Amino acid sequence: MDSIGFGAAWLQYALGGITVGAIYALVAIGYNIIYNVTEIINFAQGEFVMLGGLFAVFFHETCGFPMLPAFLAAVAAVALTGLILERYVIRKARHATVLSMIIITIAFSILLKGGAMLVWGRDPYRLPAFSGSGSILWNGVAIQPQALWVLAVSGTIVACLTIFFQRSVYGKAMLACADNPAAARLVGIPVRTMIFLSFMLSAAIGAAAGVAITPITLMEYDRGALLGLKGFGAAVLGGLGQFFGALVAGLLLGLAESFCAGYVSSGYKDAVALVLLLLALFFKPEGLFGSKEAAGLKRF
Amino acid sequence: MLTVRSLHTYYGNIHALKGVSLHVRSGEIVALIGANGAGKTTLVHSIAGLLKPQKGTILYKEEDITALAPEAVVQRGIALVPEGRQIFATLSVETNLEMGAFIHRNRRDQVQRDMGALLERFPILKERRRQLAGTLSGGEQQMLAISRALMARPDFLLLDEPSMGLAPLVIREIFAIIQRLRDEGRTILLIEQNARAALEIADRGYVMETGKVVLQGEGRELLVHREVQRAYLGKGSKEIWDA
Amino acid sequence: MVGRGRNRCVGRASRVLLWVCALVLLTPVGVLAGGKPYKIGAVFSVTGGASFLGEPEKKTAEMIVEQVNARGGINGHPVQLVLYDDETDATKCNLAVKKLIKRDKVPVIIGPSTSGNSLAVVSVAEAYKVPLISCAASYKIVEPVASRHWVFKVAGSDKHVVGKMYDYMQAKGITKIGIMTVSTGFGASGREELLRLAKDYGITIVADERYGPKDTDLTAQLTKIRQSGAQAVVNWSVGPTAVLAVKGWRDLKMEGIALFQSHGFGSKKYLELCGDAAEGVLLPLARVNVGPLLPEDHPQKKVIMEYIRAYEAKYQEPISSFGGHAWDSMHLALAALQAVGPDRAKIRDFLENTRNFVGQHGIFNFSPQDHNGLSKDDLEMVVVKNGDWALAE
Amino acid sequence: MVSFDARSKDPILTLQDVHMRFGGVTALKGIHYQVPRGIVQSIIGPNGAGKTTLLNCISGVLHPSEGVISFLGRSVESEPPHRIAALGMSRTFQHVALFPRMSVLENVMVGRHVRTRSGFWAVGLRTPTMRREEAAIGREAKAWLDFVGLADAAHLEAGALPLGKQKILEIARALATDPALLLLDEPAGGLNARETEELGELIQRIQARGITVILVEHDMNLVMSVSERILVLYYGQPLASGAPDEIKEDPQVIQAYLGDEWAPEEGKPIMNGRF
Amino acid sequence: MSPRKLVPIGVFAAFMAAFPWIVAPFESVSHYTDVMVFAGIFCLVTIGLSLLMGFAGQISLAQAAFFGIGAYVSAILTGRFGWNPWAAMPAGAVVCAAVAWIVGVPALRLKGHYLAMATLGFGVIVHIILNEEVEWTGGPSGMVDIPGLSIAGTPLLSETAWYYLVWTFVAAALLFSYHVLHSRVGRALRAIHEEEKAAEAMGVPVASYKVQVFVYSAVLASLAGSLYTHYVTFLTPSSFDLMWSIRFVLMVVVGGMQSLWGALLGTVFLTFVGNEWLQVFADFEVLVYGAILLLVVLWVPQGLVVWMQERLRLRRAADLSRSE
Repeated sequence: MDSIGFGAAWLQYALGGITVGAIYALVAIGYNIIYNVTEIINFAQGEFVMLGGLFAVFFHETCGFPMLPAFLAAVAAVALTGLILERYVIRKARHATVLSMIIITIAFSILLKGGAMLVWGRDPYRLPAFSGSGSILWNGVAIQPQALWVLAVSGTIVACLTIFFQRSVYGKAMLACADNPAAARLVGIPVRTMIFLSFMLSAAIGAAAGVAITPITLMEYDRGALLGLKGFGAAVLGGLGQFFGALVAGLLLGLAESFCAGYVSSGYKDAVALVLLLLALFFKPEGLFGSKEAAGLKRF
Repeated sequence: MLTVRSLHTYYGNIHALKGVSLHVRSGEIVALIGANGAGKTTLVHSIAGLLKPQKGTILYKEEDITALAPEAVVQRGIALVPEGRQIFATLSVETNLEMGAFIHRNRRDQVQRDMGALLERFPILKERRRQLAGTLSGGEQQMLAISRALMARPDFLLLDEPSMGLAPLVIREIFAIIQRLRDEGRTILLIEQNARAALEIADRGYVMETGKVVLQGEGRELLVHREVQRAYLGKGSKEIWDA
Repeated sequence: MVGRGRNRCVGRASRVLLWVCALVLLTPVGVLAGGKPYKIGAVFSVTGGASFLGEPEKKTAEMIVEQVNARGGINGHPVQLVLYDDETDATKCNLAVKKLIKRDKVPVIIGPSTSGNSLAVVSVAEAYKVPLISCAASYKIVEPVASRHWVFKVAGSDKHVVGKMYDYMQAKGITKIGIMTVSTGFGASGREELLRLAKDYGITIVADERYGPKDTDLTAQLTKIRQSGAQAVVNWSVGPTAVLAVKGWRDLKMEGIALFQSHGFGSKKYLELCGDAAEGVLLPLARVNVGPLLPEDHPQKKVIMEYIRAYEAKYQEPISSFGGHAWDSMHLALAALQAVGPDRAKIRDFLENTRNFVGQHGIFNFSPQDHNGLSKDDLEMVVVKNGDWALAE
Repeated sequence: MVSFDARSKDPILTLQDVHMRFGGVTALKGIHYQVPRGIVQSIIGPNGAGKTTLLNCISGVLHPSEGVISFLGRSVESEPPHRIAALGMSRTFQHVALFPRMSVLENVMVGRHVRTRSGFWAVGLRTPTMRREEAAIGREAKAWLDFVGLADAAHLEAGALPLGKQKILEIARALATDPALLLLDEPAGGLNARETEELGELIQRIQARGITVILVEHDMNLVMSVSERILVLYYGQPLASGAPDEIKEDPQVIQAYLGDEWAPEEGKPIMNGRF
Repeated sequence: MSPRKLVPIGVFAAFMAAFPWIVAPFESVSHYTDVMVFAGIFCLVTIGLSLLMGFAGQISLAQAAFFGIGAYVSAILTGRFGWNPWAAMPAGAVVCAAVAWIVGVPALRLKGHYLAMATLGFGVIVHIILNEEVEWTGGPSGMVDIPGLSIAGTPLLSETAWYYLVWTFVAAALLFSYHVLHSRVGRALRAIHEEEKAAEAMGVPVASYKVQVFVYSAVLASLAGSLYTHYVTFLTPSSFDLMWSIRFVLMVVVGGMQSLWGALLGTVFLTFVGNEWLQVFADFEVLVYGAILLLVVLWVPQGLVVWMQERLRLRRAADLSRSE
């Protein structure tokens, strides 16, 4: 019998939780970008992740691209989907209520899912790991190199987005659109273009997440909904619109699930994450990192 | 400099402007007064491109800018300081100014220079340049809103209710700034509830009522006009306040 | 202005109406040509969560109908397959079966694909007295037989699969196992049998883990099992999680703990997806999956090889064991129709008395006490070797 | 701190040391005040002086950070708005807050809500009591529409009315709750001179029915013509209080509320950070 | 109700009453009675949801959970404890009401996306519990052999009998809801939707009303669940998952939120679209379904019923102006 200590198991759960959590965080960030610029929650975000994975499979396995070009091509293809969503759907419904927006994006996600089913069928697909297959066993803890890739991709994206939104003129302009669209137009910011870009950007990030996780989790046409749900949870828990909050909340959800599966009950792990989420909502409705100050300012 | 000819604009399904005509000459302050809902804000929004007029034309420096998007209007040198200030409350003071210069985003040096100059000019903003704009006081916010508009290097400023919600002493300073801006060569169209203050610094004034211009004249002239006094300066306000 | 506006509205309204009418009229898609065709009703989960079952089942059933009609039908009657997709939804399945019974008046129904959906229509088959040959595994579909007069099933019960597995463990001296099951009807039913039969075989279950069908990470469950001191781990799932279990098992370097999969892993696609990781995975499989490995004189060899050849030629993809269920149910229905004609009661009696019917999943021996007709002897213990199935010794 | 001895024998509303802070900003800095029953009390002051905040505190929309507000002898500073409404206080809003897609009549009928009882079961099952109540609601709502002169518009959508009529409708809706105290937040905002005059008459008719009115308003003509007492707020504090004639001549009020002159003097520093 | 409104309602009621006899002779649609039984069951859910969303303005993505709780309470009480189904049904409703109250009090303080997330989270938790509490619910394998309903000792077997039973429930729920809407309570709910702060200032206890209507919608969903249980006599948690909650919302929105008839029509329409009319598209069905939804929400955002009412009004107005 293996003598694997308590500590190793703990680490293993933590590692699993962080990997899954990083994925949730990436999905949550996708929600946040669009929310930041438009205050729309795009329920098709999960489908972007699914499409990212499947497009990468298409470019890598079917077209024979090497991994990096396949990655980029998949991201571009999904960004194009985001563009279509904004240009031909969202823009048509600019004055819709929160509820109709939710339903419009749900309907679009049904379309994407249906389309993916027709194109790729119902089987799961795999993608080789970015570097080296198999895993490293370290003190009884198995580390998948791909998990490190997922973390790296998440970290890079969060860092890039933070820099983008804090340093670049365009990033700040996007925030300005979210803060006060009318004033943004007045200072000459093309608000529509910014919205358009936000959809492409968030689709691209979703796609990047999809490509990064496919080597670990496989990908099939109906994977999007659950990822979208968990990502939405992370986005709300972190405070809508907060990138850092999304990262922390995503990791928290992932860890909560993993530890619950490890120490409490694997069947109830999703429920535990959701109960946490509900408690957070009931007692801190603006999310863990949604600042009350900013929320207060937003209303004026 | 700016000529508006029989402009008709709908706000939702309300016919808010019913054939408004006015003109502003280069280098003057023109005050636009009238009750709430008279269509003043609709008019400046139409000029700034936020609303699309149904009929009529807006000429700026001989160019038709009637159907232009707000971005394009700013590019041509018209900046609006909107009612209620509308600063980017969740962004810092500096970022607010930077956004004001969005159309000059490729001229970083110029933007930096302008921002430096403005911050020198408004020391209070310099002191708070890293604060979130929403945490500024009302007067500071108004200052920021005007500065932000100036970052676009406009020749023509539209000011919508700059004194709203401000204490009398602050109002006084804001109006001083407005005069200063005119003295520097900018043209200003000023909307004010505070008709008295506006007319006192204005070269000319227009009075609007239910979507139409009903009266126009020189600032001082309107100030003593009986109808204007009755409707906007308050009937017998003389008796009440100037006692 | 007003007039034109109105006309446009009316135009739009009437177009919508036309569409609605068209949809209503399109509903009955019955084939009315030819002699009097024998109808066979089918409900499979062609889309939705269990589409990996329904799709090969649909393809198989359609292929068989083509084959039979190409041979001139049965008793001079062409065979007509009336197939509905239940989208893996119990409500839709219930509706579809009633539609087959009431509108299409089929004498016999094959399907549904999943245990849940089958259970959702058992009462319908009983109420309307229509023979139903389910393609799903749960023993509840045909037990208690007293209230399952009209219901049969062709998929081996989980107790047979577990029995075969435990037999093998017993032979190998494995007494402590960890189990991990997916929280769907498939996994739940497997878990029930794993727990129920363990003590009969002297096996202790030291870890009992569950996970969702869309879970992306099973390392937590596997780690827990690794800690529990189990000698073997049994994973019971279908779909991506079956592959993730194998990958996780390999990543955690758990080769010292044998990995048993359920028969749900019985698809070549899973082997492809697992790559090298699946080497050494053990699972009980129906013979349809291992046709080429069977000795020439095995009674099932011929039907299995014919099926494999025809299917692979037609669809350019490997068969799956699920398609085999459709083959078995379809051929049972055909045999009944050939023998007694389209009479619901007679078909039922025929099915109940069918003996030694050689199918893809075994040799069926139905009886009034057994509406499944299979036993654990119809399974083979298989090990993954060089990316293919091999019989385990 | 200025504190006014405005005590009367029968105050309908008493404010004691009311403070309101938002984060770091103090909007109300210790207000002591009493409003006698039956009068029209105006509150004036520059924008940002805290008039609307005070109104929100009185009507329960906000709860003061400190202090006691008693209405008809009950302290209400921590009661939710709907309870305060039930006690007999009603209000209108600075920015019209009607139910725009409901009819004019229905808007007023909502006002009767607080004076009626039928619960979910009763209305669902249409009990006889509920039917009687509904009939009464309709009658009373129509009566109030008659009172304010909107009876002709009863079946129009409220959102389709012109602004002036919307303001009047808000008053009718507030009256339908049978208030003892009516709070009007800038009712003349956006009205033209004629409408403002009519509004003044309406306020007087409301007062004649024995309803106390608190009026927050910028239109001095209206304020001076209908008020019995005026409170001037300045930076969250009372600056002056008294009859219109006293207020008109109060030099402090003139100084704070209008300012004495507007033209800046040459050479005087203007960017001195006093914002 | 004015007589002018009563005529179309009378025609509609007569049509509904005759429906099984109208479709029976036509073989290709004879099973529509069965589809209508399910449509009716779903209508019970969506009528409550329409009150909650369309009138009180609160989003709920948890209706499938209440539908499920009603169904399982009925199933467990009758299947395990041998209760009479008619007694189990109100018991399920009481349980549902209690759960809705407990969840509703904190959840309904939230707004917009946060409320959507909270109700969604609750719905998913209920689904997980149904899946995991194998001893009580049978877990994912489901519960079998749940007793059917009988009236006065006669078991209810035929679809036609069920049709009348279910649609009687629907009619009662419609009438009850209609009465609620045209009363002080209904006006208060609409007022909350339109302008919450004004409603509160008019003395409407906003929080309490939101919870009341939430509980009401949960009770209707619970009754629907009980009927579903005894009709299908088999339960599996997958019939009560998030997708179903979303479907219920879609039914209400497609029909038109601002009208009870919208909930009715939307539900019947989508039940037929989902189960019948799109079968011909086979694999493309999902795509067509999504496209229909998208088109309806984009081009008829107010929903089919309200859209038709507006068309009719415009047409009448046009006719009037022409005749003048």
